[in-house]
Amino acid sequence: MVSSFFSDILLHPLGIYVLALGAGFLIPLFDRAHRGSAVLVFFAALAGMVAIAGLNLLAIVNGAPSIDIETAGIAPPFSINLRFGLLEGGFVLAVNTAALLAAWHCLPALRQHASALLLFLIMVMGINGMIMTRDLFNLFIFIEITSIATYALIGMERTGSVLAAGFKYIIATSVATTFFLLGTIFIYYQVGTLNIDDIIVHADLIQGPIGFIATLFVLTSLLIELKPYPANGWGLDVYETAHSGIASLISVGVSAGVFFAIYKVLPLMDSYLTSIAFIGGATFLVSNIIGLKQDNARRLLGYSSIGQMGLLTLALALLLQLEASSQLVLVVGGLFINHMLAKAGLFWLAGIIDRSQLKDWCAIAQRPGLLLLLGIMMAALIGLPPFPGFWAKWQLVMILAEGGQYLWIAVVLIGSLLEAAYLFRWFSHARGTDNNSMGDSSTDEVPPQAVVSLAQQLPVAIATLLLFVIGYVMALAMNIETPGMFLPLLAGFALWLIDGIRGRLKALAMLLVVGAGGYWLTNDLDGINRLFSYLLVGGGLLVSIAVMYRNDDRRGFYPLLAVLLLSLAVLLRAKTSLEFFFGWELMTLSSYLLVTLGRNGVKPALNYLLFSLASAYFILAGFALAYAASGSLLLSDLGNSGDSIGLIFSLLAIGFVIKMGGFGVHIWLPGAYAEADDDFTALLSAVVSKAGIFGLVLIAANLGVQSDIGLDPTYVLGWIGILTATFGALMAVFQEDIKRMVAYSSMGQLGYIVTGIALMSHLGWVSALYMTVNHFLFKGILFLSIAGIVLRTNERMMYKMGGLIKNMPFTFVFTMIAIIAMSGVPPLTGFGGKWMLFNALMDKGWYFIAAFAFFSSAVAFLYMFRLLQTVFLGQRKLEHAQLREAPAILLAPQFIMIAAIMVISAYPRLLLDPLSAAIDPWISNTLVWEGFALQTQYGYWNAPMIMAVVGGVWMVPLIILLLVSLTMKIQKVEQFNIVYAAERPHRPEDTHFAYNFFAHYDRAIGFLVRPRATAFWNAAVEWSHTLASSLRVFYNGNGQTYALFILMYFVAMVLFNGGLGS
Amino acid sequence: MSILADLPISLIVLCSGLGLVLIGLWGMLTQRNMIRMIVGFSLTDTGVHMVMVSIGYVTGGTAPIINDAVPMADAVNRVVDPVPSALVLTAIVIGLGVTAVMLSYAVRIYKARKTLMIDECTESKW
Amino acid sequence: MIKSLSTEDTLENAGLTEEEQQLFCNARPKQYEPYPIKAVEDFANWARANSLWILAFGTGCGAIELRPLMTARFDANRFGVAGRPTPRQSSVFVIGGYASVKTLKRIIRSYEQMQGPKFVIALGICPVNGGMYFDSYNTINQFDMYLPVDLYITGCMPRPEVLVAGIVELQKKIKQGRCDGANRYIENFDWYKANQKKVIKNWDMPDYNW
Amino acid sequence: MIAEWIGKIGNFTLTLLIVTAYGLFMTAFIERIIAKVQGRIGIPYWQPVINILKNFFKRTAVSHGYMFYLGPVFRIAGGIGTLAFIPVIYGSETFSNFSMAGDLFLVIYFMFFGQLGMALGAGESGHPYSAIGIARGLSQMTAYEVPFALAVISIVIQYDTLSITEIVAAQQGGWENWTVFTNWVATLAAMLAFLGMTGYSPFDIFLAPQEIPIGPPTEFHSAYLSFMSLNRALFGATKLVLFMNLFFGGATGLLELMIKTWLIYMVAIVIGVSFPRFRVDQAIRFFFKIPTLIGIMSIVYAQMMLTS
Repeated sequence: MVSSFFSDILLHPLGIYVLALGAGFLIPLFDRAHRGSAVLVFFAALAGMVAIAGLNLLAIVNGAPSIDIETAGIAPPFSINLRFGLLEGGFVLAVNTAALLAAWHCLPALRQHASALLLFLIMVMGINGMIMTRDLFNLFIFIEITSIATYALIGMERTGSVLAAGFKYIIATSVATTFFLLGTIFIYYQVGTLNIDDIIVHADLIQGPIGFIATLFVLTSLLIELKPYPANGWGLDVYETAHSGIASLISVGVSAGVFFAIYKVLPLMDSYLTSIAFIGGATFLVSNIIGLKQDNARRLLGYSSIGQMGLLTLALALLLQLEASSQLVLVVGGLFINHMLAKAGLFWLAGIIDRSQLKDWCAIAQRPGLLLLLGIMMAALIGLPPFPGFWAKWQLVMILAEGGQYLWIAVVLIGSLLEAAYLFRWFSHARGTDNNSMGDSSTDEVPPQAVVSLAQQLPVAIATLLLFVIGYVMALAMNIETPGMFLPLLAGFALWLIDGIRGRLKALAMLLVVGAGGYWLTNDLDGINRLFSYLLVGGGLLVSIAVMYRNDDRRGFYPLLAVLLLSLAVLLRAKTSLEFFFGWELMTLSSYLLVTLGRNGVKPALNYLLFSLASAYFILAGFALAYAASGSLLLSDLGNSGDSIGLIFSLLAIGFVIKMGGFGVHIWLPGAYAEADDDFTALLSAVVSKAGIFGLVLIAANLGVQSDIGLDPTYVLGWIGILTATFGALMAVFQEDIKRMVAYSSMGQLGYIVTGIALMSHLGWVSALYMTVNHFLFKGILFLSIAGIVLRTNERMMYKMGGLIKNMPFTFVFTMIAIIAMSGVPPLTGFGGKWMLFNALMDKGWYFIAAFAFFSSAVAFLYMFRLLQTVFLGQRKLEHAQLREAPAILLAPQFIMIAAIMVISAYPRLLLDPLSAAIDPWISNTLVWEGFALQTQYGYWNAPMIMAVVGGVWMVPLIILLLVSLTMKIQKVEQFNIVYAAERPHRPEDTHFAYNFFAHYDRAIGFLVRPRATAFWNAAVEWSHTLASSLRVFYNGNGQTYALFILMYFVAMVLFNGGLGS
Repeated sequence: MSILADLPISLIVLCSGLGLVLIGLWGMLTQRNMIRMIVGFSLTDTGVHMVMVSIGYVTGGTAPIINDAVPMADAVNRVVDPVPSALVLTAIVIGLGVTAVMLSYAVRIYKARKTLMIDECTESKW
Repeated sequence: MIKSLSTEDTLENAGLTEEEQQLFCNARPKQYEPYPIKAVEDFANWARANSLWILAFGTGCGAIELRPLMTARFDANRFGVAGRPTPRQSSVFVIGGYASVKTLKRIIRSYEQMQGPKFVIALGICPVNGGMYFDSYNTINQFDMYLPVDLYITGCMPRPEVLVAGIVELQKKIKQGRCDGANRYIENFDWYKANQKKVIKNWDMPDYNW
Repeated sequence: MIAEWIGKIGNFTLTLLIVTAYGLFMTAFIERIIAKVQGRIGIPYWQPVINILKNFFKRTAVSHGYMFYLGPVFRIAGGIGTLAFIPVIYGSETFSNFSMAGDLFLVIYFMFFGQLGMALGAGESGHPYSAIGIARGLSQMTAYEVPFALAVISIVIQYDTLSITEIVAAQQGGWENWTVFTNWVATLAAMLAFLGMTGYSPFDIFLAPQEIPIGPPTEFHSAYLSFMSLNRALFGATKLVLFMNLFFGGATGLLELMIKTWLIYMVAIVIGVSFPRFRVDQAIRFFFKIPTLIGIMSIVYAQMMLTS
């Protein structure tokens, strides 16, 4: 009896209204007695609303039929009815949950007035009604109820700007609802009913100009409530000025209601789907462009909100148009939940941190918890894994590709990229642009930090948690391999929990976790994936040993590093393009955050993130096309893509090449490499860059070979690779900053690998993989050496160093060996790679590429020598006289890698045989061995013999010199004992030739490397800002103008859809 | 006179209602003073109400009371549609509410910044 | 390591600041013995005599007489004579006439940077007794007070022919193993240093320029 | 196996001695020719040997550190190694050296070995002039490598092999088979690059004896300098042998070798005594203009030959 009372009466969806209205009556009563008790009633009512929605939704998910609520005891269409189905339930639950959290957030403001509590309940109830009602006029009522409550709540704060914004809001929405009413009544005139289901059944009665006007009025006024560009200035003003809790509820709650209303009436609007999609797309794109120029945090959120609603509208219209309504829950639902939690969370954060200008957000630079929340919200908003938006966007793009809507894919991806640009620019401000992680941050001026209590953070934290949970659920729905794919996040979370312990212990824990996790993830791989797992996971661990050279706190570093390394393992493990993309994005996000931890890493990290995201979106587009063409998500099915294979290859290759810092899109690379923490740079260059190579090999193998070799884009790719190599080397020559120089060098060396892969021949691939291993070894050594140097000298400019060979002999020897291995001088490993590449190039007939390869490896000598000369040789600075050798923990991984270089140099077959075997499934082996000699069509290479001969010809003169030395008195002299034109040197600084080392080279061909790419991208930023300025001229702040826009919007809709004549 | 007489009353109401809507919109768009804009809104609102009423009116129809005078079978043709009238009642209430909120905003704005000119309330923009 | 004391192995380098002391070698130069086998020493001397690399450092007006040596008319190349721009690789230092105090400092520095065996030819009358600059305030009169001289070619100025003759004479002397100026310098190092420092007021360099 | 290696090492030592001696002789010979041009008699033929001996007989030396000490070792190891990978006389087992270890590509890359080691040694001397000289030398190197690489690619296209022995074999049977006649474009490009490679005027600024006293080796002396002089002779001769093999039909006997290499060397000498020198940036730009263009043409030419 009791239980049936509960389930039938109290827990009936109608209970939501009962609770809201009942509490509405009770609150003033209780308020008389005590404000606190009114608040209690308020929360009880909200919680009840959440509970009712949740329990009913649960029942429906478990198979119960959807609940129809009939009023006045008469069946529809003669009475108003409400429906609580799956979609409605989901929306209602989401909105009520958000409302509950928002209420918690703005409680301090709400409890000023009892009426505010009441209005809040009414507003939520109105939104619930908008979602549930099936009656058109009732919809109008609920819209107005919500609106009036909203107006009142906006006016809760009585400053001039809030009131002005509120007044504009009222004017705009009341004009819109007026038209809604007109449309409703016209529909009634034609159909004779107000019940939406009934109208849909009799949709054929809606005809002629009146029918046209009626549907258009209803649709347009609802669309306007969603604030489409350009008729949305009024919404922005409210987002900017109203209390953050109310703004968040307008953004996620009211919009959700209106959005659902549109969804309900859409069956009437089949002919307008294109217009709706266009409006949604344009709003999404334009809002995000304008957002680029916005520097007020709250207004920025407004743009983002509007953009997200545009995206939702776009997705809805397109899905219906493509008849993929079965995916609505996943795509639109996913996007909606994502937007709701993330956007509301951001509004709340904006509220509690209360800094209007973006640049003032450095107030949370020293608050890792808040930064984490902010970052998660932003990551979720732009659709990074594992949040719901990621899955929804993926699915949306896949469906669009299947439907051939390439233009819309472009709109979605470009819009997302723009959104990422401004959101993470904001994050950069919050991160603080020049943080000093070297441990002496106490001396820096720290801006006053925001004071935020845990209670204030609670709603945001809950939203974050929900994002994760829902993301995980969606992952399950997408048939992702769990928990394997989520292992990086779990590991990161576990390490984050112990982030308070000492530095080295944390590092050790990280190594253990990554080792175990990496082994678990990769031990059952085979073929080329296994090979890369040794390199990425094993190599990553090896280089990561060096992180223990620092014992300071490094908050967040180790968890993120674990996420990064394990996401690489996930990448290797991926069977489907979705899993691959998941791993890829996870890698992007974690490496971005790691770069921001560097000394001045925040700004370059933003560049890095944007280019990485652009790369990811190219990859996504490529995968989508492949899915559309082959109907399969399996990576091994990429090749079954028929005619579009060239396009797919190009898109994917562009993506991977961006990630590897290809020529022209390399500008993110030096900054990110240079400003990241020194040990992390080693990982970035030696390990993370290999992910791009893995991707390239993957697509080359699956796309290039299965369908005929000789794919045209590969030739272009070959040229891109070699130009990258050449210009990377040239730019490295002119750098003064040691890390930037080696970063450019890294870019150049990767260029050879790209060319090797592009060759699409066995030898080409073997050379590419061989160079990949080699690149890992020498770049790992180089960057770790540099880490040691920077640690000791606290300096990155090469001309401020010099003569360090005396203090750091081991580092010097390691660096020298690494450089010889890089340069391609026999007998070390570099030669083998160059030799095979050159042979493969000649074999393929790419002669001019071969010439470029030759030239760039010659240019590489310039910077390699410069590195050794200006840092280790020449004159040592006085202040460096007492420096010690780099710590042993930094040298240990280098030593292991040196040993590997030596072994591979002498017996390259140890490496070449497995490489060749890994390639075998795609291209059969063409390596011919004669004893230790490798034979190709052109030449031969006997590495052990070369090693022996070089060793011999080096030893003999050495022995002779030693013998001759016995007959001489050799005096070991100091650094100033040089011939100096009969004068004596005075300062090491002016005796050390290091600054602008290749000035003459610059004079000769420096014009080739003037920063054109940088200038281009800077100009691109300029253009987009100019575009943003011209696009936002509509927002002049005048409410009347806004009203005019709304009217004109109606007119435009009429004209656009064929005018009254249709 | 005769033309007017020939016109069904509902059409006259409809036309004047639409006219009121337009006048109201014109007022909202051209009058800088908020109070005048609110008046414009009121006119629009009233216009819409008139349109609604006119939609349901059947010329020569009787009150929608089903009794002996109007048999059930005949009702559709002879009675005035009661639904729009009912809707108008609700709409008027809502319109009243909105107008009230608008006016209170106007009062508050005047208190906050001593002006009622809408073009002086443009500090949030771009 | 205490570097400031002048001992059997080290020099005081008093003219340098403490910071600069670390930048210059402070070892005391050592004499070298002839090769233990006479034949080797003779052969070595023959090679030294036939490969005279002259430091291209024109120290006075006599430098002008060095230039014609390489021309077609005199062609000192025939005798294995060549110019060398760096003292490290040179074996002969031709003091071209008068040596002002200012130049003397550079001469000493360059001489000490040459590797032994090394030879000094003093050209003209000025290195002998000051010549026409005998009473100049800034010119030294007797060059071998400051550096050991292996061969004098006097005159004012000696013509290139004489210079060629002097080179041949030097070769003879080297072949006989009688050119031990470098060793004499080390042997009487403290005396030479004292003389040098007596005239050179702004020393500002290590005691021995390695 | 061991006997085979001992035999090889013995043969190579012989080759090494002959080539070094020839290189030294050539140095003196060229000096004498220059002297003749200037109306002098010039140095005796054995003068380079005496110079080297003299430097070995120096009794004192200074050392700036272990890399400084090893620099000359690297330098001469580079020279010897380069020679070791080049077959000197066609068809002769004795003079084939260790050319079975690697091909033309190995030789070209191994040339850098000595330069790099030497550069490091000079760098540790701490003398700014050394660094300046190396910076200039390396820059110039990148420039002349371009026409050279293009020419090499051209002849690899032409002969379809990277093996020097096979390239020489393909040129046997009469002077009309020499690359200089079958692929004169590539030869022209390579010879222009050769001017830069030899480091004679007009491309000798990185040694610049007056401005930066002789560049990289400023601080080297005594036995170090002997090693470097030896290498200069040896390496110069090795490069000549390489060019002879690639472009002038190789040699079947020592006499032919000497005549051909002498003639090739004369090209550099004649141009060297006739022209003043370029600044480094001028030299770089020079190589990137006409010689590179000729190099590109040589590839096109080789491809046309191949197809016709």
